[in-house]
Amino acid sequence: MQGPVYFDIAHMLAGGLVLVSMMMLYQDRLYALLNVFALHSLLLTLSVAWQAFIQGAPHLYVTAAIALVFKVVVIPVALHHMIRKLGIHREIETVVGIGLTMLAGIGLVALSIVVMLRVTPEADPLTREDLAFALSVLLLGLLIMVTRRNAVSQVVGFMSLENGLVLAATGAKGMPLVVEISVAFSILIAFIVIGVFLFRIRERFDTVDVGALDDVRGRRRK
Amino acid sequence: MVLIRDLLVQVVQMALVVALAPLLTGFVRKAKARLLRRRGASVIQPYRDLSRLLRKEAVVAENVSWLFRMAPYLIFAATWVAAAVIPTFATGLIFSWTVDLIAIIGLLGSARFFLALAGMDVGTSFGGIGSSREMLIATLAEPAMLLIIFAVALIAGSTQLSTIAAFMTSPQVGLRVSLAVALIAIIMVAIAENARIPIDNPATHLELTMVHEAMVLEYSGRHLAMIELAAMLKLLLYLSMIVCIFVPWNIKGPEAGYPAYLVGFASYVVKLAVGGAMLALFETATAKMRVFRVPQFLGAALMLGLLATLLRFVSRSL
Amino acid sequence: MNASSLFTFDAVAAILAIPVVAATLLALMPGYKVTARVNVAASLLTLVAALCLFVTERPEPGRYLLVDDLNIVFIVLNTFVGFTTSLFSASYIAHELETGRLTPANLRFYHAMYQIMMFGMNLAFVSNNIGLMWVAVELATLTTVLMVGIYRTHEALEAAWKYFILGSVGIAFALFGTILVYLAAQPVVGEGYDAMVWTLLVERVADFDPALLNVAFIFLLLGYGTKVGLAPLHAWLPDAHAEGPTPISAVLSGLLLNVALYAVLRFKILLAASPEAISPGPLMMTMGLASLIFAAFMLYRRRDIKRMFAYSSIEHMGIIVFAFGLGGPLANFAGLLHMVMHSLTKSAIFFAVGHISQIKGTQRLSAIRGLTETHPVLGWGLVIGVAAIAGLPPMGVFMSEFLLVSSTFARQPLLAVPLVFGLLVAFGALLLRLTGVAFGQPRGSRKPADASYLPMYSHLVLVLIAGIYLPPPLVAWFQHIANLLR
Amino acid sequence: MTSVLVMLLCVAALLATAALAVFMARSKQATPVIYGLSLSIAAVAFATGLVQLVSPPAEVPILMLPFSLPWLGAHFRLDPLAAFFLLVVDLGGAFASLYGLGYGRHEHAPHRVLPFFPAFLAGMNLVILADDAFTFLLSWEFMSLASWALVMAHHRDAENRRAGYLYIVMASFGTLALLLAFGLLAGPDGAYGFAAMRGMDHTPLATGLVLVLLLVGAGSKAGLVPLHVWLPLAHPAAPSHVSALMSGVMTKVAVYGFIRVLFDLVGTPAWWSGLLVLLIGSGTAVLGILHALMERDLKRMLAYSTIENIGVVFVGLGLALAFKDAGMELAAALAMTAALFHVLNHSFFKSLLFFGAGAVLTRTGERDMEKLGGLIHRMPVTAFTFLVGCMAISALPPFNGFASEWLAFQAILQSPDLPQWALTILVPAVGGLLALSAALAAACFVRAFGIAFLGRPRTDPAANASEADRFSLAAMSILAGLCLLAGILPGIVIDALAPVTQLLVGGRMPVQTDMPWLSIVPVTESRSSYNGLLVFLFIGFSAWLTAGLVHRFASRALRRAPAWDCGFPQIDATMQYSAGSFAQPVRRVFGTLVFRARERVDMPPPGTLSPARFALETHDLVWEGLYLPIAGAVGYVAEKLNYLQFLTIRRYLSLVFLALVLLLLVLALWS
Repeated sequence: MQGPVYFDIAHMLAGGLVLVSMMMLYQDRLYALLNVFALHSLLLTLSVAWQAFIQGAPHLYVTAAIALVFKVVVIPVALHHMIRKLGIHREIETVVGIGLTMLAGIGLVALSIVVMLRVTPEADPLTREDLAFALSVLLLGLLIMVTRRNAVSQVVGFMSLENGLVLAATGAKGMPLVVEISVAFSILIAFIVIGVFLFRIRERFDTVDVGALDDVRGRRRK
Repeated sequence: MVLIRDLLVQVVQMALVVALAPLLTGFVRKAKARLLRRRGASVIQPYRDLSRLLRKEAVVAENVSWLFRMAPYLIFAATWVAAAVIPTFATGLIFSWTVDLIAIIGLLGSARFFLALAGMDVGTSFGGIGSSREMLIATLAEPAMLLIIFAVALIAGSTQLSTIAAFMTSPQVGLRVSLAVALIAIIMVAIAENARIPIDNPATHLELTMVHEAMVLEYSGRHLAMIELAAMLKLLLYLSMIVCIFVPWNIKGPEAGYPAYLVGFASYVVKLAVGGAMLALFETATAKMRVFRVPQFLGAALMLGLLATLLRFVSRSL
Repeated sequence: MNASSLFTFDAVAAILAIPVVAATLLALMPGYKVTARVNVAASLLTLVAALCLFVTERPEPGRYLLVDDLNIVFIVLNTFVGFTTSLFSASYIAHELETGRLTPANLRFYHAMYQIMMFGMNLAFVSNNIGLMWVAVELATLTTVLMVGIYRTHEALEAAWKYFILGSVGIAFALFGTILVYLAAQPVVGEGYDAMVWTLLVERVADFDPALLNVAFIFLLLGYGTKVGLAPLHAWLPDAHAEGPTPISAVLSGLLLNVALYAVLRFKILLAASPEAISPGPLMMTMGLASLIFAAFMLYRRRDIKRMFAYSSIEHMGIIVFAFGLGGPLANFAGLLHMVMHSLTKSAIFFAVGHISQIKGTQRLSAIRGLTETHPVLGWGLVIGVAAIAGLPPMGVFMSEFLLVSSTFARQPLLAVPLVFGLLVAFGALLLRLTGVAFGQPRGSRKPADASYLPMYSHLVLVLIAGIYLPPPLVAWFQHIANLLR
Repeated sequence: MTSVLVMLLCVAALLATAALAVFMARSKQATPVIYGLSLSIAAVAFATGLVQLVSPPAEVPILMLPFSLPWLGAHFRLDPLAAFFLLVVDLGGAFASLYGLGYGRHEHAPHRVLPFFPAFLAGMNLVILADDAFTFLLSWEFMSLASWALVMAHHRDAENRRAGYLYIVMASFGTLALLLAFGLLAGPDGAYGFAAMRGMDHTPLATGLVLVLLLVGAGSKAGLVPLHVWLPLAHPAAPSHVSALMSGVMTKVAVYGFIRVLFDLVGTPAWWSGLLVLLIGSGTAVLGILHALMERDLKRMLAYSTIENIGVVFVGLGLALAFKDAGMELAAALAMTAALFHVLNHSFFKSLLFFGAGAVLTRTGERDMEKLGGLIHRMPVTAFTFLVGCMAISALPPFNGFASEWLAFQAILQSPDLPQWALTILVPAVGGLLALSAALAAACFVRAFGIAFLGRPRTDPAANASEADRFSLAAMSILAGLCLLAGILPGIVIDALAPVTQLLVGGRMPVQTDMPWLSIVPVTESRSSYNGLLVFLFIGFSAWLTAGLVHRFASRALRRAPAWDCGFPQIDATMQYSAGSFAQPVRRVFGTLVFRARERVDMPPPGTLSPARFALETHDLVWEGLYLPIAGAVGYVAEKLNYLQFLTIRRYLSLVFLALVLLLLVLALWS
């Protein structure tokens, strides 16, 4: 099932993911960020589902379903809840200005395209495009993590990074199920443990701002 | 037969240096006195002093150890051995190969070592000040002397005085700048080593200006006699050394025979007299310098010695 | 299939099964004394099973599991240090219970996690599937995260949190790299599991897309390198070592770093076999040297004894990665030897440090003085250990450093300068702290140590012997691996 | 083969003794047992070395053991060079053990000395036996480690800890330099056996580098300026018999390493290497002895004097290099003999002097000269032997120090035939520096002996001291005898050194034992000769004769009276000339330049009652100009990098992120 239309749709979806990643970079409100992240995950779900369809790999639908349930619904809702309950500041403190971050993001996208397109000149274009976009999403996720001071947004950054991984994994044809499960598994564990830690940290400091935690460390030299 | 003759010459030499040393000192004192328009004591006054000292009871400080009492004899012996192998009237002394020029400096160093220790044995400030300054002078004079020896030995190809003397009389030497420089340097060193003006004043007893006299301040009687005799020997030794290296004429070889030795002896005495007179003249004409000018004086000698080793290249073609 | 090969298969299975069974048991069993003993017994059994690998025929590499020369070294080392650490842990944990830093409930969790971690590490070593290896490494990492945070002090939680966040990013990178390798292999080897089987990959790697492999290696190096503790990815390591229980510090330094290193090595072999891909050497050498020099300087300002030795681990990992990056039979040999020696020595040091900090009730360097006087056995053990880790003979680290420096000098003379510089700077720092800790007017508690010296001194004796005499079979074997590594 | 085996058995026995000492260190019998064992083993090893040197077998004995580097094995070899140095090491070891039998009883922490002492000896023996780079470096570093432990024996003193730290770091630095040198010599194939290195041709660049690395590696252990700073701290920190070993013997092992590599393995280095070694050697000699003159700590003064003597040895080695390069085998043999002879001599008198200092230390508890004095009355034998050592080290005839320095001067006089102008001009200047250092040494040891042993006691401990124990006295007396013997019969030593020079420079000095009257003749008798025996006999005879004559015929009366006080009755012993005041003239002459010494005198105006004050400020320029900046730089970098320990997680992530982007960029730009 390899036609130009199929390819275009996959291309659109993957490109959309990058676009939404850029949108996440733009957000300076927590709720908006969570909403955009839900959109990001939704796009991922679609993309995975489309891959499942064109590759004829039904097990990918499972992955898509996991993404849909956890990342589109459960996690954003939970985080919404948490923000309200903990009374976290709704604004996101950024390290550098939004504009500069966006510029860096564009640079990263360019970089990943340069790296990936040169990598696979004779490979299947679908794989190639997917990889370039996946790398972009991954790098943008990391960028969010390093340019946001707020713990929730860092968690969101990390999850968008994972989305990039899933995109890459599903783009790889015939990748055994073990990978998908492990991706889901790792997200699950990541979330649980992050939750546990957030809980503990909240218990002590009434905040999940990692920066505050680190400030304590910074003053205590050893 | 040859051995007996050589031994005889050696014994004569040993006796000669001891016998002549006080005379030389007496002569220098006399000459200085005359230059100052004093009558001065007789030239044999040092003999009288020595014999009087020898017969007197020795008084030593309460605190001193055996080292203080043994030092005079050791100092005298070391100086004597050194003086005994310097060709005065004859080269090829039977024991001359026992020590070469460097070893002579070493022997004088040993003597100085004991002298300085003896000065410190008393446990007063005077001994210490003398020893300290003596060692300072030695630290500069010894390298200067070594450099002079290098300059001479590099030209003569030997550190053996007999060989040097023979070489210096040979036609291949010629006039050399480096030797002239070395001569000046060795005179400066000799003045310093013998505690003469302008480095030290052998006649002073003002504590703060003393070097040699401060060390021997506590000596008396026979000990002082030995020290004095050693000092006189040292003066003779340096004069003989200068004579042997720079004006070695009429120092006879081993085969020369007794009449020639007499000629050699006569010319040696004349050379000593001239040297002594020049020393007296020089001492009369200069004033003693401050202790801390001494390093400059000796530093100059050191530099001259080094210059002499360098300049030997210049005149080699001559 | 004859009997012996069946037996061999059992050995591999045993290595994996014993920890799992033990973990289950330990999670259920109450009582400190029994659990500690079960822990030791399980570790000993695993060690015996690992040793069986030597005597029996090896199984054919399968889709999931593999036993070859390279990983036997790692497995045996792993199970051995795992065993001695469990011994040490028994006496250490007893004291922690007494002082109330740990509760019995904690302890059940601790012991179970210990065995799961051993399982994860063993699985990482024997897996022939790069996906499985990834899973195993992550399992081991996550269990250690939990153990680092076990004291629940806020420093411990901070350390665990830092470890977790940085580790997760590393996990992501490693996974991405794994996916890329699969993608490179898939057109050649075929879709599905085969494209993840390491032995198949190595055979066909020449046909893979080299550029894809390059990107993959960068991600793998950074991903697994985070766990190796290479600068600038090291940040979790010092805190995790300093704040967790000391047996875990010993395991982290002595074993977990090796697991990650093993993963890097596997991919290095893969890349080196591809003629057109970038050579992984320069990258590894750069990161190795950076870690070495960076950690060497960081040693100077340390005030916490465990954190200092954690930095020393970074330094040594830098040396090892540099050695493997340099490549060639001599440097690879040196790297292998150094890795083994470092594991043994560093865990011995942590054994000593564990007892010392329990006696003194603090990990502050300035509070510990004159150990050789108050606790001669521990103090001199620490002296020997630090001397060994600093590369003083006749200990084994000296031999590997000798080989490494001289072969570097012969092949890349200019690189020898920063290498020697880093070694010297680190040496200065280690000895400075050692002088303070082991000598001088004693400070702090003088109560006698209630310690088991066997684990520490057994390591030190091994290191000492290795410094003077390496048995020829071992050498031949190491050389074989060194050639394998290229 | 058998001799190597015997030596290795000795080493094994020493190691076993060390192990034994670990277990019995706290028992009362430990001291006599351990030192007794060390003494007997060292004696056996010494005998083996002597036999090897005096009658070297036709084939150089070698032995290979399957230890150390697996594919190389541990190679051992006992050629004349090794035999000579083994002799030095084991003789020193035997005397130190003998001394330790008595001295060790005063040790308050014997368990920190006993295990390491035999291990240290074993290490030094192994270095010399080693015939491959790995075994060599292993033993070398083991030697450092053992001696470090000994330096740390009295660890409660912060000074000692600092000394030990500096020592071990410098030692490790030196070892790394040597390691690099061997790496160069071994070539890309890693031929670490010395036999293989001998056969290889090395490029001039490589040999030049090897020389520099060697000067750093062996030189730092030997104490060459400017790598000497650890030495005067570490050597005195150890117990005195260990100080003697470190100063008298271990520095010789470093010299051995230098000779072994440069003369044996490298082959023919460039001519400028001789020049370099000469300059460093003479500078070291002068600077070392100037430091010694300024020092008031007796043991530290001795350590500084070790630096001077090492300088002298290196001058000899530099000359040998220059002559060897010019193809002047005889002159090279002369210079090499001078260097090796001085090595032997220094091991005698430096051990002797450290033993003396140790005896003083145990009996008075003082190392500070300013608190001693008058010990010649309380410790006559120690004083006498110390005096012998002082004379020997000051290069005064008829003792051994003079004999070797005399040979060095004779070698300098061979310089006109050198082809390089730079050398012919510079060598006499180096000779001048050598003479300067000898003269300064005399001043230094007059000061040391005069202040510590002569005069009146300055403190109560000095006044109440007692003579040292019989073991210490035996060790010191024998060494004093050896100093004299080697001084009056140098010909025997020179002949024994002939196989060594033959091996190293391809020539030897004329046979000395055939010379009439046992004098020594470097080249020909007409050029120069020296007869220590006759000098000794002459001086002894004439002193005896004069004294006898004077006492017989003149006067023998003696009276004791108070010393002349210049009309100012001396109140106490502190008004004697002190060590500081003794050094003051020299300090004023040399110190202003070398130490930037500044004196400040505050003289109150007449009539005021406030005391006059004297302040002295000196700087160790090497320390301040080289070491402090390095330490400062390391501290600065460490401080700056230390911020990385306290970053937030986000910043750490940024580092990871940057690393990733950087690597991807590299990849993007690479192909």
